[in-house]
Amino acid sequence: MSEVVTLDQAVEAALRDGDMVAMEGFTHLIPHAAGHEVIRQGRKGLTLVRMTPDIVYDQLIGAGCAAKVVFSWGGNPGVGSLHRFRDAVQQGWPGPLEIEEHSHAAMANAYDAGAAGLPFAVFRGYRGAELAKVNPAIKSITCPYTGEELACVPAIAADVAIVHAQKANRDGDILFEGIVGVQKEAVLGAKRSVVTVEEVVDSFEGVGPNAVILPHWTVDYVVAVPGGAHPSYAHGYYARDNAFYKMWDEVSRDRDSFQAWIKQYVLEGGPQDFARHAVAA
Amino acid sequence: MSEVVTLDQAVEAALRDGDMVAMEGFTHLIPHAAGHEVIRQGRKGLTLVRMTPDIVYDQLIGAGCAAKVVFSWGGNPGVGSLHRFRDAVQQGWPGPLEIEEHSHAAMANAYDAGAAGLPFAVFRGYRGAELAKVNPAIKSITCPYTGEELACVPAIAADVAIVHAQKANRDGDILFEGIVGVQKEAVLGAKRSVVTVEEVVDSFEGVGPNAVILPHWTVDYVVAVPGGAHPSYAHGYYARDNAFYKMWDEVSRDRDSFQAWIKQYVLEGGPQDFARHAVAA
Amino acid sequence: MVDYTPAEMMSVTASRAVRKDDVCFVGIGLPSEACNLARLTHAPDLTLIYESGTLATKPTVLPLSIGDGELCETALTTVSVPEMFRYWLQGGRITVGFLGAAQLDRFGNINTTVVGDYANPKVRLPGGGGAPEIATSCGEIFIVMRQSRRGFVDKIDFVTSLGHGAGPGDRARLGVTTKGPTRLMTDLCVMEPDPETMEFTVTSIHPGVSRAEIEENTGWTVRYASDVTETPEPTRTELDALRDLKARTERAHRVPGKGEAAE
Amino acid sequence: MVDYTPAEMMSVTASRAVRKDDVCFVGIGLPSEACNLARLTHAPDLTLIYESGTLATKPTVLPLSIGDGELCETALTTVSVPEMFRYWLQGGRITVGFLGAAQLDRFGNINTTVVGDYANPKVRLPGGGGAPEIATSCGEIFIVMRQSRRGFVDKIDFVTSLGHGAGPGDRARLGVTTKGPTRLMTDLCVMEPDPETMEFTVTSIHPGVSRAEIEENTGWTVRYASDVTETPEPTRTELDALRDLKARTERAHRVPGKGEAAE
Repeated sequence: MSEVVTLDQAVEAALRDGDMVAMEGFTHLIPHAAGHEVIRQGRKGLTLVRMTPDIVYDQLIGAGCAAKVVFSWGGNPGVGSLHRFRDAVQQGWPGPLEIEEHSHAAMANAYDAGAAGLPFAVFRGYRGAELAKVNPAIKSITCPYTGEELACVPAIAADVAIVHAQKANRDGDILFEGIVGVQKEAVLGAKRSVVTVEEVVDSFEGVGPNAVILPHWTVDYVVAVPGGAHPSYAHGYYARDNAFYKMWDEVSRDRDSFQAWIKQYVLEGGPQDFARHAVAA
Repeated sequence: MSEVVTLDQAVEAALRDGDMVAMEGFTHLIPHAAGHEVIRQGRKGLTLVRMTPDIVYDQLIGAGCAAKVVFSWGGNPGVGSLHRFRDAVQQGWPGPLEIEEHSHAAMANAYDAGAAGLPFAVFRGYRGAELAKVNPAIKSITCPYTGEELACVPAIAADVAIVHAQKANRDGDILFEGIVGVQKEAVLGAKRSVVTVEEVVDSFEGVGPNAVILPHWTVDYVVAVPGGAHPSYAHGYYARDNAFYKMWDEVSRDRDSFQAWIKQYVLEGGPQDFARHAVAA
Repeated sequence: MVDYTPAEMMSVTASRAVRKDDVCFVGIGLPSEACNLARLTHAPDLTLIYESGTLATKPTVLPLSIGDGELCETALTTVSVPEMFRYWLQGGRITVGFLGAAQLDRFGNINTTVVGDYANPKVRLPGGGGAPEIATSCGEIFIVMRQSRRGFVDKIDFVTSLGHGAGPGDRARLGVTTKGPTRLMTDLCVMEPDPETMEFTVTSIHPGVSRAEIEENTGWTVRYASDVTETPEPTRTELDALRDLKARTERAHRVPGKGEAAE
Repeated sequence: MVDYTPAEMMSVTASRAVRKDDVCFVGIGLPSEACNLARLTHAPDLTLIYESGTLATKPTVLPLSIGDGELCETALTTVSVPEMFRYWLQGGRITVGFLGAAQLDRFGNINTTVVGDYANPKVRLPGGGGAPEIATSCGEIFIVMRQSRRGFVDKIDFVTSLGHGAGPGDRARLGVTTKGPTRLMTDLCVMEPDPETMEFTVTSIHPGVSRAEIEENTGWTVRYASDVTETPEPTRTELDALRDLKARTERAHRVPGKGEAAE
């Protein structure tokens, strides 16, 4: 049953040190404001799950929140590498970071299985690919009808899912529009969930065909954080801030400039700072 | 690549004696006009697949088109039994009818696996249920991570899928709205497909949130048959003809009255007869 | 005191079993009637789900089929049938599943498949549909069914859907973690599984119904709880809501001039 | 004769490889440029699919990320990411997958995971993303990549995505029924697998490029087909379309006054 609270209350109630957390968003609707709140609360030892960890996970890793990352593509889209992620993997700064690496197909199937309440997913994958040799979580199974050998992967059932959506209504039902990614699966598969939204509305009138609606009884905490996906985008609200992604490449390259940025914009900031990004581009 | 043809051409090109055919529709958008065309063409030995075989499968069975039915619930919804189906199973009239029976969960998963190009589906099902003892297609598999034993079912990959939708555009893309059932999965899983539609339009403007769109390159034949789902319904076009479902109980109870009905309304009819049902109720 | 029929007593009693926060997987017929009555009386925010994919639907009339347009038009959202069975039912999102039966045994095992032998049936019934997995995936199961010797049998011909199996521990042994049938509501009484034996036991008898009447209509030896109560009568509000709902439904499904001239 | 850069020659050559009925799974960068150029020139009805879920999209500018809003706004429809990988990619609906690489070997095997040892990498790259299954599920694979010794190596450090393995028959032995890499388009030449050895073989050299230049930029012994042709130069129409597309893209992605004052 969804409860409408403030962002700090929601993150505090939902997320504990050592949890597995999925902050999802496939380029679109990435929950940046909520990620910053996790940094402010100083959570430690998190297992960060996401198909495409980008800036917000780079920030969480550099800020020392993460013990492990489960992922399938880790980069700054259209720009290059994630310097904090790379520094953690290559140099162990600010601490050692374990990685569990999959393909997109594997993770998409693993989220699907999590939402479906299954312990694992079967897919046709990894043929001739070396990841299956270095990731012990990748196993295989034989089709009982055809004898075909297929890949399998454990379901993703995170302790907490944190996602951003366009709208909630007064009941706490959630509306996602546009590129919907794996957010539905991440929320349905998780034990607890926090959803930040652009706005709370009376009704979902005028919804287009690319929509996902989650009923309020599938969500634990709902928080209105206008602009909360910035520098990612919210379809129908504001565009992707491509310049920010390029700027991040500079800021994050160096440990000191990264830490100065986190201090100024995250530790001394708050969810209200995102509101100024919530303007149509 | 979808080709726009007449109904008799489409059915003749797509469907052969002995084929496995899925004419899907979960109460909504059941392809009655296309089913009648199959009867007129005198197809024999078909394996009819459908979660909820109702009147149109009763007609195909009574007309002698079917050798086997794969299903999970066979009845006249809200009315009672399917008399032709029952007569075939219990008395072997007009010929023996093999049945392969599943649960809805199994068939829904089997369609999903078919669309996903997998040979089988895994689900948590049939626990304590006797169907698993009488249907050899139901097997089990052990989760390689948790050791949990789960049910499995072969994927449904029919030779032909026949479905009805609201709209096609000039390119042959297909739009379904409302209760979308398993039609997307039936078409994507099948080798060939025939789609009848209420109308061909220039654009899909104004589509609501419960929509499924299939690109033209996933469909083989598109035919405009207004009213082609009657007595089932087409959301936004016409309502379910509940009186017809009740009337069918009478007509189909007796072999002679059934045959007279088939002669009058199917053998001596055609797809154009459905047009008068294509009026908003 | 108000006048009511045994069928109304059954529906009202079934509707009361539903809690206001429940998420119900609803079948056509009696379950749909009971759940919608609950929504129109004490549980306005009740979530109703029909297996055709309609989530949180609020029909103004009872659907004739599981996929009536009304269900979709009044739903919060509609999902595909595979998603319904995978994410919502198997995903453990449903608190109460409502089932009916052709045959029922004292452990709440259900037959909706065949009367007689499976390979050579005396009567071929419609089959399980969603029931085999509803019976095991929902938090608990409510059964609503008219009481008769034909339906309440000592041994069902085919186990379509698991109840409590042959008794205590059987669900757990099959790897099933949900409660199974917790309540059976008929036109004569309410039965609940005895916590020791898991056999249905009469816990409440509808006003004016005798123990003999229950026994005449049950194919197994009827057991009674130590503290059998009388089921509270329907209130005026409940009866009005039920009768209005049924009258609205009747009017909506009578489409004059259609269907007779059959295609 | 028109003036053009090697990069333009590469994009135009890659765009020509696409047939008008293809259904392409498109990655960001060079593949996206080539596919959209094809759509703007000889293949207007080409179907482009991006792994973010956008089906049959017709962006007016090139996306910076795989999930730009433009892709969704101009798509026939958008599906969830699990559906994209399950029904569309694994379901065998894609005729051509476009891939790039950090490291590539002569059999078209691709590394986008690490330079150095996996457990102790010299350079940690972004990883495989969709590529491992794109490489095996699409009807065939086109690779587009700038030619260099750093990228075209004798032995890749990690096999992220299967090409032709160690040679003929390897895909089949792994149960893979699709064709794999059939064409490699660089800024210097076009290579195709030799039908006997499955090694990339130069089949066409871009105008003005020498064999020595190709060899200097390739980390394996370069082989040539018996009938190497000269790649046709870009036409005026192709170059105009490409330059317009890039200019439009440049303008669209320069959002003045944003991003500098970072959150």
